[in-house]
Amino acid sequence: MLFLQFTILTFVTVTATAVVLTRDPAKQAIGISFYGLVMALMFFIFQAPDVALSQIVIGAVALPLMILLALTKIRRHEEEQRERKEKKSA
Amino acid sequence: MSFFPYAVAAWLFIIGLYGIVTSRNFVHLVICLAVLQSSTYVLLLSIGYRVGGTAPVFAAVPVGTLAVDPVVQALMLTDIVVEATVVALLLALALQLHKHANTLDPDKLKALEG
Amino acid sequence: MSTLAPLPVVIPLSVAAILSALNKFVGRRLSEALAILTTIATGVICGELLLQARVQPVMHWFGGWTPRAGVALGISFVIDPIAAGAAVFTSLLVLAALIFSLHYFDTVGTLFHVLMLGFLGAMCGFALTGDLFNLFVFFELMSASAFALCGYKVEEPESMQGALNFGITNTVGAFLVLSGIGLLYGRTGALNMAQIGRTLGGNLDGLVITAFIFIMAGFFIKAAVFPFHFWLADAHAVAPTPVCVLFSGIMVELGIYAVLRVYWVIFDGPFAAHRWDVRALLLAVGSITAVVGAVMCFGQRHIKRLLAFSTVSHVGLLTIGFGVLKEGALAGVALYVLGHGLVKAALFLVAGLLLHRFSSVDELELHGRACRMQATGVVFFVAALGLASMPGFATFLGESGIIDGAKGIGQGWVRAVFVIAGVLTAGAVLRVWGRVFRGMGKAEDAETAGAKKIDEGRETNAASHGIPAVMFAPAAALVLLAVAIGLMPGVKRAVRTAAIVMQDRTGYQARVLEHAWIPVTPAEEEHTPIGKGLAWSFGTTAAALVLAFLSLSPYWPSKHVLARPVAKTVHLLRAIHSGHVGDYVAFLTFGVAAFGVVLAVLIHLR
Amino acid sequence: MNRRGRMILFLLSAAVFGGVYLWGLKGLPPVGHYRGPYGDVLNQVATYERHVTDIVTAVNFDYRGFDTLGEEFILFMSVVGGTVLLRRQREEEKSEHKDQALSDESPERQAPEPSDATRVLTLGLVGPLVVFGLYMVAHGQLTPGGGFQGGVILATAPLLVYLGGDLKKFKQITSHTLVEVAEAAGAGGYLAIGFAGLILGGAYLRNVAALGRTGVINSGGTIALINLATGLEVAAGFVLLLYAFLEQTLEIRLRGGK
Repeated sequence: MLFLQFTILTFVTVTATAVVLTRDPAKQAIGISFYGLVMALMFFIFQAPDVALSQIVIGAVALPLMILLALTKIRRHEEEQRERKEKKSA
Repeated sequence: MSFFPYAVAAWLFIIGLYGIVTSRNFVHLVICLAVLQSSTYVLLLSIGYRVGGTAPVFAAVPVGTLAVDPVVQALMLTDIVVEATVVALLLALALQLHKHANTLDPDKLKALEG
Repeated sequence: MSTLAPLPVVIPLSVAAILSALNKFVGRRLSEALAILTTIATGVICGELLLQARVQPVMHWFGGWTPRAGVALGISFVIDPIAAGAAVFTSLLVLAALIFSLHYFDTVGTLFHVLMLGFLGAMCGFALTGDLFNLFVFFELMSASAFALCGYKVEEPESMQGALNFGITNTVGAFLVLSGIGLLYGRTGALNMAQIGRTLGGNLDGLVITAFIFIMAGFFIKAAVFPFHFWLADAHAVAPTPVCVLFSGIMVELGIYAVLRVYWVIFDGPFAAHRWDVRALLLAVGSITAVVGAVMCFGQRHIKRLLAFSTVSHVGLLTIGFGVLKEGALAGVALYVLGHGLVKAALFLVAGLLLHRFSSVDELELHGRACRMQATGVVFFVAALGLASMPGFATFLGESGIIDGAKGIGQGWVRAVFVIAGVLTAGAVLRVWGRVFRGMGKAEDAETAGAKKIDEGRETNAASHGIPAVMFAPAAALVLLAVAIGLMPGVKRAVRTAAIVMQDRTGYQARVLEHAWIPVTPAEEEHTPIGKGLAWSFGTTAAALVLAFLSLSPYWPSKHVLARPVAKTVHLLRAIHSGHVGDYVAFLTFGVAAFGVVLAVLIHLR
Repeated sequence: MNRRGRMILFLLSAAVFGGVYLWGLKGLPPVGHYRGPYGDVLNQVATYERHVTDIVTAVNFDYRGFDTLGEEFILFMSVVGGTVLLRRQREEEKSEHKDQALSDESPERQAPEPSDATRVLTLGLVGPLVVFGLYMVAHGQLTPGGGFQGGVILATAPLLVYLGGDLKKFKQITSHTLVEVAEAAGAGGYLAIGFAGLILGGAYLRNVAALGRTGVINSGGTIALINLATGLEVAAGFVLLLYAFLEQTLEIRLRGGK
């Protein structure tokens, strides 16, 4: 049990650091989803099943989904801007 | 193991702050804020933990069994909702910012200087 | 147990839920009427609670979970006069903002009122609760509504950036608070403030100091104390005017209120032997905040931003009042919050009027354009005098309470900070008055002169000639009220008694945990000679007027050799207000670290 | 400040900040040796007093039910806030109208067609998901999970329909007004249960309903009711929140790949 706790905490630390240091938000969205799962696992190991379930549905699903949707919109908008510029120059 | 989880909590707070300070994209920044928030999860979780304790659910085990603290878990549930809502609001703001300023880089926004 | 106590929170929230359900079916007028009626009802209930609380603090245990053997199982509202007063004042300002917005946004929808009511309920809950985690919950509820209200004008990128800066810094603050709560819970196993205070007793160690710093810093972010204040100017510059009224008038002050409450219920025991260390920290931080805010205020031309920096400066003065750690000064803080909130709200409303009429809040652009709005000009002028704490205003009572308290502990020098803040902030506002309402000074080319201006989008219909009474009346009423409170006999004494109740830690604990009540001895009538304070305050007001006129005259030495070092300092100060959220969070981290080092070193030295 | 100055200021401060935080953490009891009274008392008494087996649910919806009420309204206000912030502006609506001319069947208007396999798979998942969500909402006071967790699961069901490519169905399911009313009803229901406690028991949120037998689905008195209200509010709230974001991308999608 102790070993398991130690491992998961180390894993949490590493994942969190990696998520922060990932500069591309699209990759980060995947990262944060994975991080959410790791956190949920940690909650299970530390005897918090209620919290773990919340974390799965929020941290691993709802949040990354919102982020991805926002990013999709942002990317589309960027493309649109670029095309508009090209049209102008053409 | 008696201090390690606390140190993890402190590290998550600081790495989250680092991400916010150095961020060049508001979406990235919001995600870093979520990481920062996870610091409070780890803190609360490790405060309420008990060696050998079960989850505070007495469906399969009788009342009186050593269990971990249920209060911090209730607090964490609230905390998780806060995370989701704050992230949603900030993302919405970032989205609108991008629509009208065409950038998400705090370095490139100069309108609020001085 | 009072059955009225939960109503100030649950009534606004209920109406918010109903309005949101009927969003598509309710017309604008009906939704406005409902919102205003709800706010009035909330205010009346809070007023009744205030009356009851003057006898003894009003209690309510949610779910009926009264404490067992000193262990609180549920959440309590503990309503002492200061808490109830804060809730009454909140309702009043929300009412003013709602009335003002009757003629405001053309896109105003039901959802705006839903957000306003949510904000109202959150602020009331924040003021009334006796549970530390519940305080955090209402802090977040306040934030959730405030972020959206701040970014209401979605078509402006500045709005979005300002709201983002606000949202990010305040969220970091919330997590600081939560971490502090976690530390305290790990130590005491309690979330009820009275119980935490009792369990901690007088033991001071690293955990208590850190928890104090985290919680204080978190609430200071909301209160916009240096170096946590950066978000405030951005948020105010971009938020719709009725929202600014609430941000500056009460939300920021509630940050100070929370620190006060937490200090007197929880931390005064552990820090009892180290009050001087806490004082040193708070007086220093307060003074820096007051001066920085005042200097920045004078350098602005965007009127809403100018008023926002004035708020920063006055929050610094409130921090000084808190830092005195005496009941007289605490009463002073309460009165100052009232006086300042009223005149500042009025000033913002006038700024909103200008925006409504001329689609601009740029001081230079508006040069001489409001000469015909005479009544509005008078309100603006009188409110500016209130900002300088002229005798007759509630701010004066507050100021003298704080300064007398400071003198009582041998720190009379804080008078100088009050004078600087008063002269510069009131001077800046009077300068705006002279230029906009009197056409004084030469007309500068708005495009080329000075700093870059922020474009302010319209908040109203284009065809807006004349000033609707509903927009003017709240501003005038608020200024009159500031004077009325200032001249009301016995108000100082009553507030002083309330301050004694707030500081009475053992009484509070007994009331909450044992349902007992030890009455405090009410404050005695004061016989302090008031002449000197009067002279100082009139002097400050006069100096502000002189400064304003001077700055509008051709003799203003803006390019003079001697002015250069000043200009350089100001330039540096402006440079750190960069609008960059990374900077803000870096300063925030610095602030927490500095608080920690200062307090730890001071405590170790003794 | 430039990038470098900011970095230096932050790194120095963060080092001290970390020191202060660790100094505070050092004062906590070692991990696993929590000694506070609050949780222990509740672990002992909650099952007897409230006839529930999941103590966390009892804390959330009864002992500290007022916190959860605040929490629900944080969500509520964020949904309203998100709707306000992501509302369409006039110019956007205008361009939208222009695009309405494109017929629904126009290929540009459709999302990239998912393969039949994906469609079957995702749509097939909806049923079990809804059942699972409902189960979780209903058993909140007995086993881990509850209104909140179940609510979010329910909220993802309409999203699956969308992923399955059934745009029209998706729009039907998420009839905006209906979901809005549902959300407000959930939040209002919570408040109403609180009022019932105030009127019948003298304390807001007092548990005034029959407690039932421990271990069955309707045990816990108002806990079970609040659980349902929360489930409704959270499910509807997250649908609205996700929809607000989805609409932003849809709007471009509807205009096709220009």
